[in-house]
Amino acid sequence: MVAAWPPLSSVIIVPALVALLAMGPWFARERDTNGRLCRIWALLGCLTTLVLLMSIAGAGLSNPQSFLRVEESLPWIPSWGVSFHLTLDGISFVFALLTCVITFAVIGWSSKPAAAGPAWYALLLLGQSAVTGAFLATDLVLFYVLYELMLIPVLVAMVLWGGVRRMQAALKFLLYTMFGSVFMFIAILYLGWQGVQTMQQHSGMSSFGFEIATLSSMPRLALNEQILLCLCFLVAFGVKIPAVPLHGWLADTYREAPYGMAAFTAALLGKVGLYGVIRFVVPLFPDALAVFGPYIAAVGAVGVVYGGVIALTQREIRSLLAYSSLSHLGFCILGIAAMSQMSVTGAVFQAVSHGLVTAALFLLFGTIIEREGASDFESLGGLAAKLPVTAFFLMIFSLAAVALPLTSSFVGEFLILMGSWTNYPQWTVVAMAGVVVGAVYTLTAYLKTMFGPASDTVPLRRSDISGGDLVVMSALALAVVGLGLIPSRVLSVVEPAVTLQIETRGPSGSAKGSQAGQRRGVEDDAQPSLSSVAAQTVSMPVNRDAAMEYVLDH
Amino acid sequence: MSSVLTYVGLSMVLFVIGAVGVCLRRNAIVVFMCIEMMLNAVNLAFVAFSKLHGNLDGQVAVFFVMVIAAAESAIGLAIILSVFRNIESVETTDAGQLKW
Amino acid sequence: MNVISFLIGMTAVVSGICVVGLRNPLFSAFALVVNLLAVAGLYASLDAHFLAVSQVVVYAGAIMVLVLFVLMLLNLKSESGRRLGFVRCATALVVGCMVVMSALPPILAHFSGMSSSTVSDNMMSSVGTVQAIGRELYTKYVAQFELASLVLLIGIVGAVMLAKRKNVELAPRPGGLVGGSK
Amino acid sequence: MNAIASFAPILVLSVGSLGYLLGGRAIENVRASALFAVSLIAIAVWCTLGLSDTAAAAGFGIVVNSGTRILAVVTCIAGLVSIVATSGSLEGEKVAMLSEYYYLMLTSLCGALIMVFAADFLTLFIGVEVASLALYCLCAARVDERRSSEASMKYFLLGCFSSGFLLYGIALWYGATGSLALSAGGTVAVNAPIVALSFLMILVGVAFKIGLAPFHFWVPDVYQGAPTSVTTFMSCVVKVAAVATLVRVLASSFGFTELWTVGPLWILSVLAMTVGNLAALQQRSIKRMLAYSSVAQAGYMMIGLVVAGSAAEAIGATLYYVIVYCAMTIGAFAVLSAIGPDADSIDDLKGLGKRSPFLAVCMTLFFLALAGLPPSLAGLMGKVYLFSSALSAEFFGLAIIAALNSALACAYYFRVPVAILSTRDDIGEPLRVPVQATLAIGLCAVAVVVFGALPENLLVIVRDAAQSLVVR
Amino acid sequence: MQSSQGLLTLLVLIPALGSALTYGIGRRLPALSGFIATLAVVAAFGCTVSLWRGIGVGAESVTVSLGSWLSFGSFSLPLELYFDRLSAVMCLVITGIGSLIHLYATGYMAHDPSRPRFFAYLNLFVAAMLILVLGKSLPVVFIGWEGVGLCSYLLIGFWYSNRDYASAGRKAFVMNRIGDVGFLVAMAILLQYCGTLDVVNLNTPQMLAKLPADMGLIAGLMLFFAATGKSAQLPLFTWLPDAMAGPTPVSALIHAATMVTAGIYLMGRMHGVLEFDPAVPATIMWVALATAALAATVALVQNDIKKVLAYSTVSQLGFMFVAVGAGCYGVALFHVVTHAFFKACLFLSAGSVIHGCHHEQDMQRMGGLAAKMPLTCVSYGVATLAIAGIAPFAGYFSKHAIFESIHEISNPYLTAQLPLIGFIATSVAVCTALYMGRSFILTFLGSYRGSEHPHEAPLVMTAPVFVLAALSVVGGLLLHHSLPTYVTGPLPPTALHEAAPGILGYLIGSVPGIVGIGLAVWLYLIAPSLTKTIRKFAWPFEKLFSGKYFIDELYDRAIIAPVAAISRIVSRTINQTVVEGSGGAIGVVTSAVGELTCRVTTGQVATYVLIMFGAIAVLLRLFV
Repeated sequence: MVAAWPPLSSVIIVPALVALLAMGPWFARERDTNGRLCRIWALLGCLTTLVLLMSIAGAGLSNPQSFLRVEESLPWIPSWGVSFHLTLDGISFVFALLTCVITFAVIGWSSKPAAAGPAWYALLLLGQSAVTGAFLATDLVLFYVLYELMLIPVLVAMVLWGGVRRMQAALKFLLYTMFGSVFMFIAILYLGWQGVQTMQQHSGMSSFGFEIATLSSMPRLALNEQILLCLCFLVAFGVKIPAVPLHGWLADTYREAPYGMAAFTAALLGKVGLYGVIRFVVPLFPDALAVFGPYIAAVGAVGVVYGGVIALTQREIRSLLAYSSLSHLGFCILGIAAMSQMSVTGAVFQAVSHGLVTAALFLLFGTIIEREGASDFESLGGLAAKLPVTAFFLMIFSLAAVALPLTSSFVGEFLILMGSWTNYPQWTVVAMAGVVVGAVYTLTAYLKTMFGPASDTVPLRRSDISGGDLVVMSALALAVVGLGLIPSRVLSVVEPAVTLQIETRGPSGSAKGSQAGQRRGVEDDAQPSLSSVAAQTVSMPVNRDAAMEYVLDH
Repeated sequence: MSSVLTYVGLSMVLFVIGAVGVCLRRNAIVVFMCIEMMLNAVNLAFVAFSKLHGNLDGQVAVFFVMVIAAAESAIGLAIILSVFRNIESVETTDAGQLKW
Repeated sequence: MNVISFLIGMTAVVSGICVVGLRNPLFSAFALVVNLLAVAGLYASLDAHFLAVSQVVVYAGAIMVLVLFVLMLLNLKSESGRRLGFVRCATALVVGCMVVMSALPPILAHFSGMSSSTVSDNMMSSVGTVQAIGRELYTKYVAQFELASLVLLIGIVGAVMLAKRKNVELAPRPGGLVGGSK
Repeated sequence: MNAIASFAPILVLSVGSLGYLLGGRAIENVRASALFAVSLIAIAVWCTLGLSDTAAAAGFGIVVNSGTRILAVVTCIAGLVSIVATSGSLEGEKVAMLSEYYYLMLTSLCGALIMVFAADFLTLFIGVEVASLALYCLCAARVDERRSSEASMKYFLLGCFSSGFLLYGIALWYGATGSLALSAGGTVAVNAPIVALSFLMILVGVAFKIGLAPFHFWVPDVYQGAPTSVTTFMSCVVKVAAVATLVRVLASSFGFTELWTVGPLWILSVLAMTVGNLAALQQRSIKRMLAYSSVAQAGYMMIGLVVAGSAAEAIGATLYYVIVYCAMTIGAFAVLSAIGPDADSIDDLKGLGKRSPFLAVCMTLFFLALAGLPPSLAGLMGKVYLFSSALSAEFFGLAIIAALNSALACAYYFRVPVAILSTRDDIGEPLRVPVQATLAIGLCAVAVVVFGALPENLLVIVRDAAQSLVVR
Repeated sequence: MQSSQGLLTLLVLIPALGSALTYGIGRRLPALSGFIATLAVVAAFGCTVSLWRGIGVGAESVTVSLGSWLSFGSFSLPLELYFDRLSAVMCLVITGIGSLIHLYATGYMAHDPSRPRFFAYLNLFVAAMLILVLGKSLPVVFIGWEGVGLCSYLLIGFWYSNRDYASAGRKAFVMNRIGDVGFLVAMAILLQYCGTLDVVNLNTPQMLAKLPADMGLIAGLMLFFAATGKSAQLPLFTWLPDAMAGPTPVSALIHAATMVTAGIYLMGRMHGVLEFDPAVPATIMWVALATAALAATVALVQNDIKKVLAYSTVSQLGFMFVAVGAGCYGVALFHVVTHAFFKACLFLSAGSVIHGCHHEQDMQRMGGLAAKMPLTCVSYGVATLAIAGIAPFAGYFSKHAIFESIHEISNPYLTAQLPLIGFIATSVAVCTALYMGRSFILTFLGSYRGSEHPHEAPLVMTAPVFVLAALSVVGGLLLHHSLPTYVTGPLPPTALHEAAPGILGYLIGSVPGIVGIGLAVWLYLIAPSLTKTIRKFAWPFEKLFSGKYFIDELYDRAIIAPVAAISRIVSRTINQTVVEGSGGAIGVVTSAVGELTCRVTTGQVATYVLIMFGAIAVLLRLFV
């Protein structure tokens, strides 16, 4: 065990700190007229986080024979068995990285809500902090707190700088999320109570009952229990992702939020839902998932088609983006439902890819909407001649959205489709139909905005992409294409973590599995890291084979 | 002993009559009087129970209730007066500005 | 319970109904006085002589005088306007009956099981003389006795606070002489 | 001697407050009055902390243990903070007479302490009446304000009506046990119907003070009509004292396990949170909204008492939530009173972010806490505690109803931060917040954040208190 | 070996880099863009030739790995290129004809302001097409597959300010996407059962043995379905005629010579899977015949010169699939090559005509151009003869081989219908000659009916055309022995019959072509009035043909309109009312209940007391 420095929590703390400082008087409007200093400050904060993240993950990443796993655990509320437990493994690493990149892009994007001052950057950074935290948390209560926290910056930004119907949209978003998450809240508390009780029975001491490691090593819950609890979790995550019948908030939120925040929301918030399913639902409710699997797959596949079909006739850009997100995330849901190594890895990859692509699309289309002062396709068109650079990037990201090979989305969708074919061929075919629909609406959107005779509307704002924005877009495009060209680097980081998640407890409800689970729980108790009082940062660059043995043994 | 219980029953009846009065009357002063009647009914119960148990705790309690009732009446009437000064009525139906 | 107590009890009930039923507040007040006196009589029949006297003095005397004073002061007529709805009356009565019917049986049931000997033993010693009550008040309940003073003080201070007005220049109301009642 | 010493906090308040009546002109200005009140309460807190435990039987109607001590301290501090927070806006509210006002305030607090410490029902009733009578007057403190006196009258009539029931309950308890002491349960079979009857009557009286539906009707009217300073005070002090009373009555007299304790409490709890939240949805007046919200919050608090029979931890949860609730509510009302004496409509908050960023941030924190959202984690943690104790006692229905309610509540809590963030044309000048208000509001904000983020110490205290309360 | 691997890498990289360079440099110096692009393709051609010679001499195939692409855990999918004889032929066609067309385009597009973009796309297309034919595993093939689709989309919509052109591009892309579903399903099946997607491995009997019977059938059908998209067969062919919206060099390169033959290539590559179940070749045969017949008849009545060629392409592709269905992949490939020669030649000549007539495409407004652009006339004429299948032009040999292969069919599902197949194929051949003759006559003979002043194309355009014309003349003769057998190895052996050699044989073999051309001459040159008579009687057919069998309309009515309607219904009804509306409804109900709750708080003390009293009564009743 090598103590890692800097500690993992710095990844959460630094952006929050930077955000608070950004609100300080030294970035007041009078002194910092264009907000340029504040932006640079925010970018620096973002960059620092990125560097910290990379340096923490560095040890695990640099050694090809090991896989990434860094933990940090502090006792937080010992009397409830709640700990401040962060884990950085392959899955959380890529998502945390995505968070950094997206925040960086949105902050770096020069166009921001007209009235926004330093608060804009502060909110984004706070959002980054919360989302990163949610991606790292392995204690359920901590996760829930951060899960709720990440809502706040989005809502605030919506209310401050959103569209005309922002209040209703924000309220809708809030209520949908809350009604979803209260069920998870109850389920978490129920689980935690079980966890604490079990730990007391097993070891006679009050231990951290909300930790995912503890909970997944408990003797299995009864199937009925699992099903109910699993449903609670799924409803919460389903709202967040969003999955199909629970997406009522989606279009309004994306339409009314300032588009930078819409990019942030679309790119990251839903991913927390996906992450939550992989991180929490999969190891906690294996039997229930075995029951729900077909239904989840159906939700995913239907979502792909449903979102696509609705997007076909949308007349408003952001609505179209919203429903296209619904469609793309359907793939991820399908991938997770299939529970094969390939499909889940693909789902993670697709989630990351969708984050990059959708953020870029929101930024680009947002700028177009701002420039033209219109957001419906009827009043747009022929922009390719006027905005060649925008058109170029838009083309790249549209193609990425339709999952053209050599873009990141293709890798994700390909893995998902190939991986879920084995288990759910029928739903995979349905999802494949969504590929066609996706091409139709994406290209239609491009066609209606970029192609056609050049309209002679007077631009409201500056014209084509240039300067810093060019850097941002190029970076995103590079990421998308790079991930499409050489995905292996990322895949090989994600895959061991995914395998660990899937295989921690086999999906079958056999006695063997539960014995293994119990055995594992007992041995976990023996590890000092669980009960240690002081802050302890544990890094486990374990040999790959050894890791697999570890999994199998425990 | 059955006689003592009759007192308790009587007190319950008086208490409920008072409560019904509170429900039905609109004049604040009459409502207040009904409340006084309720307190009285409780006092009767206290005395009856005191008799029943053969200790004086109940009677002491009645004494305190009387004290409190006196203070209550002073304050209550002052409040009613204050309301009257503001809305020129002591009917509770007229004091309905705060609602919903 | 002898006949006299029974009659007094009936008086209490009837006067109580009158308090609720009479439309003129003044009549209600007088009915209440009767009711309070009747209850005092009941106290006496329960051997709580001190309380009976106190009841007459404090309640029927002081409090009711205060109430009547205020009633006179405000020069109130009988409740004006429309009558209370039949539905409300009926509801109140039904609810009242329900309360009595659900509350009385457990009380009666509880004490019907009590052995009469202990009760009658107790009865002998429960004489509410001034001396007995005074002893209780100054020994066992001395703290409460002191605290009760607090209640009275609040009564005084509160009444003063509410009655005193800053803006005395307000025109006197037709209803009566309000402003300077302090 | 020991027994008399245990009266120290009550004596400090009751005797000390006489200073207002005797002090004359020396204490006529707000600052001096407030300072005097603060110092008295501080001394009372200090005395409370210094009290040693009494044997239940020996005291003069008073019982001191770590539970009552903590409750008393919380009551006092809640009163202290609310007095400090609103002292700056008293002049704006045209409160009738300052010295009387403060006298009644302190006496009411004294009554609350008596309620908390009471060892027998008589003391309890006296405490209730002391606290209530003073508040009836305080509600009418804006004597020329129609709403103020109207609120006062409603509070008075309804309060007396409900204390009639409380008293009848006490009488029945006396009838059943032959004693007025809280913990005389040994002489009677606890599950006798008469005891149930007694409990229900007492519950009605206490539920009224707590503001549980359907005994909550006074809450919105009075909170709205009373001066904001008084509303601030009563929203926390009365509620703490009443909840404490209920806890004590349940713990020492009736127990937590009978159907007739659990059942009514369950119903009242569910009704309170549902009715409170539903009604709050419709409010345009912040004070009414907060009033209904406090009804709902009271419903949450009751969860701990409902489930305490099966989960011993639960009383701790209620205590924790009460403390957190105080911080949130005092803060919210204090901000409201700092904005202005007549600030009531949600529109009055518009542009607060510009007028006073400090108030805006704090108000947002309080409302987020009420809604159970981070970053002011106190509310969320309170719910964690309450709901998990409900779950561990296997009251799943209650937990789910409560959880749904807390989601529903977001719908209206959300409006206040939104109003703060949005602007209107005539937002007015920057607000000048009095120093004492700043301090008090800041304290509440810190409490709301810290109690949530680092709850461990508070949890230990609360658990200890809960344990000592439950021991009969 | 090392050098050939390098060459293989270069082969793909050069056009790709060329694309970037063209765009990068071309933006500053538009004049250079065509030159750079052409150079890149010529260089690629050089590489191909050298590679091709290499495998002739030494190894049978060259494999180069460009690194791991999709590899993680136990799953590994390297980015590998594979050059064998089959790839070699395809590459030669792509780069060879590609070079010529690039050269041509430098003239054709000389005055277009967005030349750099055009050439960049064109180069990108070459790169993608090369990846398609060089990919060693199906996903790598899929990269190229999608890449060429993309370039096709971009180039069809090259003049994007015309929304119809852009829509045509979108249509092409979407149609191809529909086919891609087949590709994906096939990959999923193969991956699940065979555990590999390597194109070489998959055709081995061991691998095929792992496939369950039904899955093998589905995989084969799905692969063919993918090919119908790319190679414009029924039911997905409708995009190709619309694709003529693009600049003519694009039509020549992408929509005639190379991209559309990707389906044939895929069939060849995956022949093992196709032949897993004989039902698949049978299906292919019938679909191909239907497509060929349908397209040929439609081509009869088209007036747009490029549309005629487009339908002709569809029809010829049908011929190729006939060969595939017959199991003679070598023959199909042979037709791919010859078709590339003459169809490219036809398109480029047509391009010259269009160029010369100032972007006039309607043959009704042409005529008599033989005098005004003789060179073009010659090349078009030669290519017409070639496509008509008249000996000794290139088309004759490949078509003849196809007819031969029909006789060789041993597929149990087909043997009974061999005469019918033969008849249809022959009729289509006649039709081909007829419509090509018609187009030649309408364009070049007679008198000029237009209003412009046609002029001959510049040398840079005519030169490549002539090269292609020459190839159309001699290509078949040169290759008909070698090519079908050359690719044996990657493809199953093709039994070549030295059928009817000599002049007589040629004459007999050319009969359908001669008949067709004769008919054309008779109908359009000698007795034009006869056409009117025929039209009078055969108007239903004419209507059917000129309406393109109303397949577009059918798709509009049966698929697009319903989908749009569903979309609208789902969006309005289900999504807005049910999904979003349910939230709203819950909200409305909740606030209504809230309103009620508030209304109870009437402000009247009496009400409050009554409710409290009632509540007490209820509590007492319940719990005492």
